[in-house]
Amino acid sequence: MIEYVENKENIARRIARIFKTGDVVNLGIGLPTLVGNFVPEDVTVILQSENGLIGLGPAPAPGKEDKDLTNAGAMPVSILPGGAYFDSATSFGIIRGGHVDYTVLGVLEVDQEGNLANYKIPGKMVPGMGGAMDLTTGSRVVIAATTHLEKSGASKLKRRCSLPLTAVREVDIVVTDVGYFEILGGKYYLREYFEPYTPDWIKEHTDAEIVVGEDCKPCFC
Amino acid sequence: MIEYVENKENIARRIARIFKTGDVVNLGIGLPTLVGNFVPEDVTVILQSENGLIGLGPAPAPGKEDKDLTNAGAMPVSILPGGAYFDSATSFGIIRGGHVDYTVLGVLEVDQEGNLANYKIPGKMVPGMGGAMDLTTGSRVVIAATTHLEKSGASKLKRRCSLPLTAVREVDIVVTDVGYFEILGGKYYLREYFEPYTPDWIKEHTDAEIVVGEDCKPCFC
Amino acid sequence: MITKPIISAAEAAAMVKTGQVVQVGGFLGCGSPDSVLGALVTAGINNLVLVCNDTSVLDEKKQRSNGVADLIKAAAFSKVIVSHIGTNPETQRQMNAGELEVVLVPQGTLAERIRAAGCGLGGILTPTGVGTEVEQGKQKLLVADRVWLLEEALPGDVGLIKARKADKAGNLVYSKTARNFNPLMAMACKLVIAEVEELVEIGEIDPDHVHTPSIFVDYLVMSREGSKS
Amino acid sequence: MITKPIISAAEAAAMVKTGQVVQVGGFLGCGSPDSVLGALVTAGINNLVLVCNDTSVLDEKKQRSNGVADLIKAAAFSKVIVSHIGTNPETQRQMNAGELEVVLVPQGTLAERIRAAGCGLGGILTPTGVGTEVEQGKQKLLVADRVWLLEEALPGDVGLIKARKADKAGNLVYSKTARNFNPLMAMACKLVIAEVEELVEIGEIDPDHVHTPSIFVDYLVMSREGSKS
Repeated sequence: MIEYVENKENIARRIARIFKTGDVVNLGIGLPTLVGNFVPEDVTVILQSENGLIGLGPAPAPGKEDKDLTNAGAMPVSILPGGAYFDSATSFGIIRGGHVDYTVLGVLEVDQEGNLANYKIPGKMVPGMGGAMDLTTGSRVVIAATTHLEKSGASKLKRRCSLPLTAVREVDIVVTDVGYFEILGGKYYLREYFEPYTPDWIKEHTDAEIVVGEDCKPCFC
Repeated sequence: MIEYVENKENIARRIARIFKTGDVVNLGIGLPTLVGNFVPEDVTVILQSENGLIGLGPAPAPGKEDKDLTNAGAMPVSILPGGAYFDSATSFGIIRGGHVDYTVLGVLEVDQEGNLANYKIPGKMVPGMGGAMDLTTGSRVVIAATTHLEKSGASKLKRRCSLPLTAVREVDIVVTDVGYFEILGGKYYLREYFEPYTPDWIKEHTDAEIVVGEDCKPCFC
Repeated sequence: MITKPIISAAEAAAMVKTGQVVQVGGFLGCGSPDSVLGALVTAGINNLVLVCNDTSVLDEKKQRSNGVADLIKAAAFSKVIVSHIGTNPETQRQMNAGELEVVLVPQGTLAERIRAAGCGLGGILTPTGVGTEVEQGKQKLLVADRVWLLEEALPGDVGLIKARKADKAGNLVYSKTARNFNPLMAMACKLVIAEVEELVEIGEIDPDHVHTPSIFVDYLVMSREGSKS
Repeated sequence: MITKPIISAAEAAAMVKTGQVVQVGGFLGCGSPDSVLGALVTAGINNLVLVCNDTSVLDEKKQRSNGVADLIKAAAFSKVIVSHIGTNPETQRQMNAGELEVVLVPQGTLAERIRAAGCGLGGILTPTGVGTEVEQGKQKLLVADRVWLLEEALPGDVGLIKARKADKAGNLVYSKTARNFNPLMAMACKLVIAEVEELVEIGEIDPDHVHTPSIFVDYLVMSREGSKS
């Protein structure tokens, strides 16, 4: 019997391998931010931050923080040579205008139609959508990053989201700590799985319909 | 008998006295450009040029022209200390957004309803509206600057424009070389006249309805 | 060039009147006019409508707050129009208690609505929010074979913004990601008060480096030493 | 940071294909990419759709021309979408002869339509043109007690723009009033070729002074010595 153990690092590692040199990428707050740590050395991606920055660099050394230079999560960051600053209208012009290749977002629920819910649990918790609705609408490829199961054991990959939607049929790829999924024609296609999980285990522990792709293979991150 | 003699300088002089310190003013190509030469020394207006400049200064000395610094008529200009450059979207944001106090435009026809025609004589001459439609729509006060009569002797101040309109009910003030008019409630109110012309002469030589204001007086420029 | 009056944060706060729509720059406190906001807390203003990216950061345990967070805590607002309230639990508490109306707007839509107001546009057509709760009560239009939401311009009575540097005419230069909504709000508000860290002579800012031209700015306030932002 | 290919004006011209919508920066020739435009004349391209502020200046007597004027003379366009044609009599001649379709757009509307395309908006509501011939065939909407024209986004296939300076990543800085439509078109076109006068190393441009971020630029062309603009 396989026991599920949360593994956010595997999610971040696998997503980081999706990008190729030159891609413009926006990483959401939380788990998606981790992705930046695992981009292969021979790949140069350009990180966009919706608060007004392209060419996002690593966190500064302690004591080197600049109060005027943060990411969209208000954490101190740096800018790489060749980066640029802009106002919020231009920032979302970049995003909505299709100039961002990949956006990686966290999840409350994501369903097999490509719907995503991540900004509101009515009556309980309402953080707000921030830039997530524009990011999912505007980016070329939308990647949802999530642990596969809730703490309760419930599946995060739904047949149909029940919470208010952030994005309608916009999600292309979902990476969890058990596998890599593409959403196509209203179904999840399992492309890769993280051992020790198996395709059968994944189908059993997922609420949504899973199709195991013919070329489905284990993932080595 | 009074003979009509074109006098563009009088028009420019009178308009220049309308402004007070701090006003943001856009001067159109041609006759309106002359206005800049006659702003009283104790009044500081801020000139906006729709091609992307605020703080327009005088023409540079011969040999000091900068190919990258022109006005909306492609003439070399300068910028005053404290001026700023911006792109065309911001420039018309300034204009349409109500941040320009006065716009001064040339005229083919202007009527007593405040309509202005100055961009097109169908089948004959079609220069295009350039920025004039935005300027008349957005500016707080629209001033039309025109000689009073055509070369043919026809009046430029119409009851109703016959040419395609640049502006619908947007003109507030018309200054010609015979007088200073305000448009109110579908009529021209003559506020000042240039001697030797008299209110009677003006009424006689104008197509539009002229009301001679009670406080109508000669203008000394 | 005309010079702009330099006033104190308290004088700036006194220009804000109850019931007004106040647009405040900053993104989770980065680039917000903290000296003026502090003076508004002191003035005890209330019943304002806030337009801001977020309600900033309030962490009671760490006794940390910035941006508009202390004004939220002081119950200065009857309504907030923002994209995010997740970092200020007090916003959520007031909302749940029925003390505060919260209107959530997608961040890119918020930016365009403010810009539209400043640019004399009635609104814009955005794809963002179609099919979500955001579309409720809004007109949908089919243009170029796609469905768009009509989002209306969002003007303000007072804009409280923050810049790194001003010249005495009021030309503004922002610093890094502290720019965010500040230049948009400078265009969109009837009265604009810019808090700045440094004041230079007219002519010292290259006109190609100006982010907000002077004509948008009515008053300047110097940031007090050691203010949070 | 990624570097952008530096190509010749002729190579740039060869990327423009007949039938495409080409957006060209410049205001009566100030800030237009004259080296690339010259190469397009040499290449003998035709049947393009031009989006530009104007058709620039053509003065046959003084043998003076700039910007897109020589391309107009070379009959490169089947249609032009511009705000002004008054300084190029050849545009008017071709229009009257039925050889060229001329669509006149108010300058501020043209700027916003291009920007909307670049920003992923379907269009904007403007008061400009209501009650004039400009409103013909367009939707009118009543919003906030005022009538507005719905003006749709105007994207381009190729953007030919001009900047003062680029770094090797493609970040652009414009000079004075040569900025005009260039940064808007950089956002609105699928393929963007920027002609520049000076090329500097990555890191030499202050990120707060960048007018067009590098991600909008695909290719760089060096202005030839003595080019008109």
